[in-house]
Amino acid sequence: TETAAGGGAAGGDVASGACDPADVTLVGQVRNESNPYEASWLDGGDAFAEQVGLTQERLTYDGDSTRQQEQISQLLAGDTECLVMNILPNGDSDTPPIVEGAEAAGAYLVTQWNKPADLNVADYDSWLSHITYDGVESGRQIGDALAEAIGGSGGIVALQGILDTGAAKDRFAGLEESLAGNPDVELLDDQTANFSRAEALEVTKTLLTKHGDDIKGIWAANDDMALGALEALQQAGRDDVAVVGIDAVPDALTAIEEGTMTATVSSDGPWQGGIGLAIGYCVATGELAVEDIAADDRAWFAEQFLIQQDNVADFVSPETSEADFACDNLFSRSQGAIS
Amino acid sequence: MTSPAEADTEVVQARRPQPRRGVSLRDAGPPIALVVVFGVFAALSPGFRTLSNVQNVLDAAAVLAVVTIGISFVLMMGSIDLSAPGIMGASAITVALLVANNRNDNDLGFVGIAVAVLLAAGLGCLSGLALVLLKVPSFMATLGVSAVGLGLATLLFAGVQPNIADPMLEGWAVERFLGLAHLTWIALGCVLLGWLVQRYSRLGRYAFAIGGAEEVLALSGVRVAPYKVAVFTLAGAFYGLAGVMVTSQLSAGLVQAGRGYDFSAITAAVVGGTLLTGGRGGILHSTVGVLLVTVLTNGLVQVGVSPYWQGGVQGLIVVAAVAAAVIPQRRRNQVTK
Amino acid sequence: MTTNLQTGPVPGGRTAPPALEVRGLVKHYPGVKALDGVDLVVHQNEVLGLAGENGAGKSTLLKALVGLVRPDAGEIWVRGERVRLRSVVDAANHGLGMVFQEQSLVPNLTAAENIVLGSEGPGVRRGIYHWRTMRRLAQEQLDKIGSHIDPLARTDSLSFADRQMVEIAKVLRIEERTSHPPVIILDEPTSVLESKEIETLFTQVRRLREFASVVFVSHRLDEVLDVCDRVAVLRGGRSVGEVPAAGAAPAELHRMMIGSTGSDDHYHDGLAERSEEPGRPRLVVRGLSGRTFRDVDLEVRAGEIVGIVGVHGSGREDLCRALFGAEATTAGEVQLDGERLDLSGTRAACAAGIGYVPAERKTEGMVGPMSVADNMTLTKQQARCSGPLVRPRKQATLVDTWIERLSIRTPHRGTAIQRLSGGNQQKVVLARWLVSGDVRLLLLDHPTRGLDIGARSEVYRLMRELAGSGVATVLLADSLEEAIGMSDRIVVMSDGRATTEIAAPSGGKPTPLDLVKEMV
Amino acid sequence: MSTPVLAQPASDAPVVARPTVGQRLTSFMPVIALVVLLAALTVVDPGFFTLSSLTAAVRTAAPLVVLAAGATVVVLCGGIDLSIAALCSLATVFFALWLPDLGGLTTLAIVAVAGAIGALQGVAHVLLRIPSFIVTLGGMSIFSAIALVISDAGPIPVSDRGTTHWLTLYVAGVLPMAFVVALVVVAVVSLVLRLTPVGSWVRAIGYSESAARLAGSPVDLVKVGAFTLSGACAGLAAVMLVSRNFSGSPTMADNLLLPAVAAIVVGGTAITGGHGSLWRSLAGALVVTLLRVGLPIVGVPSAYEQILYGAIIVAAVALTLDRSKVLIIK
Ligand SMILES: Nc1ncnc2c1ncn2[C@@H]1O[C@H](COP(=O)(O)OP(=O)(O)OP(=O)(O)O)[C@@H](O)[C@H]1O
Ligand SMILES: Nc1ncnc2c1ncn2[C@@H]1O[C@H](COP(=O)(O)OP(=O)(O)OP(=O)(O)O)[C@@H](O)[C@H]1O
Ligand SMILES: [Mg+2]
Ligand SMILES: [Mg+2]
Repeated sequence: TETAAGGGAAGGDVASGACDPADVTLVGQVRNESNPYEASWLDGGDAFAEQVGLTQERLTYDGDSTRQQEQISQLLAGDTECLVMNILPNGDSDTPPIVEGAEAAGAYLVTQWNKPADLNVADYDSWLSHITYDGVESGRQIGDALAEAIGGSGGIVALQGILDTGAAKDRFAGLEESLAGNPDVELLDDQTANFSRAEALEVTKTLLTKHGDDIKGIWAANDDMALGALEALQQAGRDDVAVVGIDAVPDALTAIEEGTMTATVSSDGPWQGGIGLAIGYCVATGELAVEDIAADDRAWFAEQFLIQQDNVADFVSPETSEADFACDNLFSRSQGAIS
Repeated sequence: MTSPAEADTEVVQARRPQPRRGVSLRDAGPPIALVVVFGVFAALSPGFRTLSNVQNVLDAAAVLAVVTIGISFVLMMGSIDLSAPGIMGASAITVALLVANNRNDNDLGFVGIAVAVLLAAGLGCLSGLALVLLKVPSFMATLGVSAVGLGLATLLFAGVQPNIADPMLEGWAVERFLGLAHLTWIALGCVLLGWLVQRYSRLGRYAFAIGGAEEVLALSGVRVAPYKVAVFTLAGAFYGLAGVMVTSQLSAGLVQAGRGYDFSAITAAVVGGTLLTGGRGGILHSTVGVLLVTVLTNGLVQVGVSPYWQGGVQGLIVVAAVAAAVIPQRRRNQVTK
Repeated sequence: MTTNLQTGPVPGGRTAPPALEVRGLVKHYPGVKALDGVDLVVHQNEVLGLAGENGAGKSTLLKALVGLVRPDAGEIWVRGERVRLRSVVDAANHGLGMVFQEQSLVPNLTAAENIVLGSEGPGVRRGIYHWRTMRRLAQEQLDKIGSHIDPLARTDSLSFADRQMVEIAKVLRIEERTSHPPVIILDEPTSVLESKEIETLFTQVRRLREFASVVFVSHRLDEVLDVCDRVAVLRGGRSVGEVPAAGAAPAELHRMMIGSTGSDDHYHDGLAERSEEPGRPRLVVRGLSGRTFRDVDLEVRAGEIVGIVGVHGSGREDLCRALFGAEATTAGEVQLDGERLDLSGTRAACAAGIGYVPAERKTEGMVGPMSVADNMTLTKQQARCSGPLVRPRKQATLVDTWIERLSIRTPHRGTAIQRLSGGNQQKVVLARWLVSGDVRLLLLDHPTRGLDIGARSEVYRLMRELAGSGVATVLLADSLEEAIGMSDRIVVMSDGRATTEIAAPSGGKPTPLDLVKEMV
Repeated sequence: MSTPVLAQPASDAPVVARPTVGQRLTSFMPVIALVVLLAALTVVDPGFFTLSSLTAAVRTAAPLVVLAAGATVVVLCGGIDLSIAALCSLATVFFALWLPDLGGLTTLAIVAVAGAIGALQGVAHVLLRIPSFIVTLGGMSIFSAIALVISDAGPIPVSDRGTTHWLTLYVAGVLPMAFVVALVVVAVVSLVLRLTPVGSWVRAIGYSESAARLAGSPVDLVKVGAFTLSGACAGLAAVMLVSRNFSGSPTMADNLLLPAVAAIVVGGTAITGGHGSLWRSLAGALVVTLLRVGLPIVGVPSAYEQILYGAIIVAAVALTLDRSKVLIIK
């Protein structure tokens, strides 16, 4: 019995990428293409790839952790010399094996959203960067916006995301912070609707019968659930309830424009799809060296905005410009390192 | 050659029973369980026993009821059907793109709904054909069709959420008649239709008979294959309608419109007293099962069980309900699969 | 009298062509030639008996006549016209209909639906059921045979005999289907009926003869000779001859069937070999109660055969199952050889040395797709194992020995048991309890159901042999004659209670009439 | 009296039933399906057929093989175990929680506890006479809830990788240890079924439970045993997943349920019980794995991938199911 490194081009000196730009393979992996946010992510990746004259390999794993791992190890078993991966790990626990695999195979990796707190990007050579939005901050921002919308006092209910995801937990922690700052706002109930519009509809209906007119606001951990809650409100004939969400999906922006929804927080899918590939591409082609990436830029919060009726017009059609992906401008949206 | 009458185990168990017509006591388990669960929640939670919550429970049961009616016909035959998520997804996207929506200029209204249901029936038919022509067990055939349906839905979805603007379809979820949403009346209509089909149509009775003793039908000169295909087609149509209903509720066509409905519908049917081996149960049984499952989901929220535990408690109660229902019929040499 | 083994249509138009004619029918199964060139003629308005050993090919032949078996070679002529039968519907359209050896009703449909199944006619219009019409159609059929079954009762809530009646009512729908006189085929319809029901059936058969032809299969030769006009005999897949029923004796038929002489009073075969001294009490039942029986006391001595007789519903079958641990008991105690018997399950019963042969062979007696060898050794693992491991060689030798001893007709011990004829299947099931040689009490529920005379004698011989070696036997017999012939003592059960006990030593057997008086 | 004409009956020489070429072929169908699929993937993308790629594929397949192998015995008995995936997830959480205390014994403890939980379901099934579908469906949600609560709804990192390191090794440099373990599981269970009476009990129960019971087979015991094995296999699969993911998580294996059942059916085991084998499930698991990872890797777009996946598994079952053994297809 002996150890073998699973990959083909094992453990090369990745720090000094010297790939011919034409040899670079770009891979973007998200859960599925059947939700607008992730589809736009992959489209952003395509746009970047086109910009550098390549194509992006689009992978989806249908929210199935094992399948994600399976695809990645299969991917890493192929030619990894100039492989650039921009990955959305399904959950925190899925990140370490992806990172280890990429490190062993010498593939350039950028991850987004999910990472265990104790996993340090700087400990790795080929894991270039981890980007996420500050979930606690978003949860708190929309919590505050909700509190303001209901006049600083009254009952609200919370719709949580998939309970064992970091995003769901962070955002809920943010809500709790906001509640601490708004002592007159009372959390009547919290339920999970698993980030799903349909589940949110049913749960909200039930909560509406349970708490009736006590509900003044609904805090949802993402826009899909917020939209489900809006449907439930509409069906119940209630138009006095404020709803907030996170993600800035097009429908939510429309709802904010129309005034049915109070606030959301931007996450910029197309940019996320492009930026991960861009970082990898710049390192792979030698335009950027890993050691030149600032420690703060190895794991960072991307810029996000609270979107309300007054500024929604700015976000209706998110645009990414080529300049966002230039090798010397990659980290311009950083809001600071993940603490 | 099939051997005649693999004489269903029922025959063996019912050794010397009294001749029996229609409903019997052994069907009473699920309704009793429903009443008990309802009573317990009503006692525990004042919010649960309000009229508006009862309306809410009925409204919430609508989609599951339609899916379960479809699946009941398949289960009656002794087959299984896991295609609901795919078929519902395909029909949800299709209808959203055919009625007035924000993606294109279509405004087919009722025709759009009909097309979506027809497409769904076609996908159901595909399961049936794979079963009778390729002899692929329904478990796999329908799992395959579900994947095909999801694929189709993803293709049609093309990255942009279709939101509907059709007043009729949107109205189904919002407008009420006698306190219940139109969707709930549609579901009730489906229950009635399903019951009539089961009781008064050859298709329904043969589906029942196929579950009882398929070989015997062949011996009697009945060609079962067309009926099997027809049952899967009918089930597909019901899933399609359910997909349309979800679209109406959410005002948007979602690829995931049917996520999870396969197992919840089977659970509801089985809790209602339909046997997975076929030949027993029916639409009314399944309806009771749907109500039981919906009451549970609603009641656990009303009572305030932690979201972490809700799934587990629901599983436990389902098992307990089924156990309570089968205890009176327990026999020494009984076969349970 | 002369023999008329006809091989072709009657020349010169002397009479109408035969209702049905079969020429040189051949059917191979892997390893078996089920039919090896069978010729058969059925005339108009006659009842033709078909006799033959288990596995002679009777059922196969009949299935070929209703389009269920596609023959490899040969011709079938119906009323002078050659036909190819592709399905049951095809056959029905030619006026051929059959009651199958194994019951073939849909258990969860009503009797009415079963009767009209596949030919609902006005009962279903445009796919919609008209229950009233359906009920009327079914009632018409049931009236024909004088049955009082509720047409809307679920079939699985009917007794076995009633279900048989439903089958017959169903096959009579053929009359409605064709304008020609139909040919009705009955494959062992009597094997599960009681004498009263058999009489009803025979009345029907005689009525049918007025306008139809009937093919009738039974292993009870007296019955065959009673109801038939002519009897054809099959052996090894070939027609070996035929006799007019009038004046023929069962012994003669028997000789044709097996190629040697045998006697009909086989119940008494080998009586002399029995030791007259039954041993000490082996099974002692005290006040046993269950779902369908109450307060039963029963004693069976080692080496004794005790028959239990009773009508349907007397509770005797459940009593047997309870003794085997397959049915729950509510009160009472059972001792085997002085030790308290554990009634908690079949496994405990097997371990205690009890064997049980269920009446429903197909679903309870055997595992159809498994081999003869596996079926035979399913119970007694020590018979095929050394330690925890299976020894295929040991198993093979053992199984082959028993195939030989019971002359089981099977191509190979590895053949799936469902491919054997009914009689041979039954022998395998019996052999299951004999392979280990440690059985102390045998509970036999209709052990000879569907067996031919030869196999039956074999089973009887076996039972006696076992009794001789000290095995206690409880027998639920196929017929009163069998019960009387085989038992040393007969217990009558009615309404769940053991009411009377009648001694039946080889010298002083009671008559069936004596028993019937006690049963009702 | 008539003299009956007697014809000579054919002497029927006993013919030994040997499997025909066709029958032999059907038992190899799962392997043929596997080879055909591999060939097709290679044609689409020649880069797919490399040693490292195949090595990665079998390594990936290992947990699925183990899950499917355990559940196959339940299916052979005529039941179904829907709880395997949830139990496997729960076991990964247990593993991560217990590792600090139990150290090297954790693996054994996990397999034993998962087996015991499986046994519990088996006992509920045979004693309460609830269909296995319902018992294990209930089990599925109960295990998920427990896993969620005890893990505090999040992944638990496993810092001590030494315990599971052996599973990440390679035999002879190419054969992943996890897959070897999976093969050993399949082989051992197959041998037990073949060499002891358990095999014929299992088949008898699957084909006809009442006949098996009336023949005195230990029906309840065998069924409980099958569920125990199924649970233990879920535990072992959990250890494999932990060795791969360096953490335990309450939903880690949840999505493996349908692939595992698909593997069993694609292998040609009858979902109604009786007919089938673990080797078939092994081939089935490899087919399913190739489909799950192969299609996207060779560049099939996501939407078409699902359509192809659906079509191919149906076709694979059409190929592998031995219809002479399964008369009625439900
Ligand atoms: N007069 C009638 N009108 C309409 N339908 C009838 C009539 N008589 C009988 N039936 C049919 O026969 C069926 C009797 O069997 P059914 O399937 O309902 O039994 P069940 O007791 O409900 O069975 P299970 O307990 O298995 O559900 C009735 O349900 C009905 O479909
Ligand atoms: N489907 C089958 N496959 C293989 N062999 C078969 C099949 N059906 C019948 N056989 C064989 O054909 C022969 C004739 O069987 P058949 O059932 O016709 O006998 P039978 O005369 O009806 O016997 P019984 O009196 O026991 O009913 C037997 O040897 C049997 O094993
Ligand atoms: Mg009913
Ligand atoms: Mg026969």
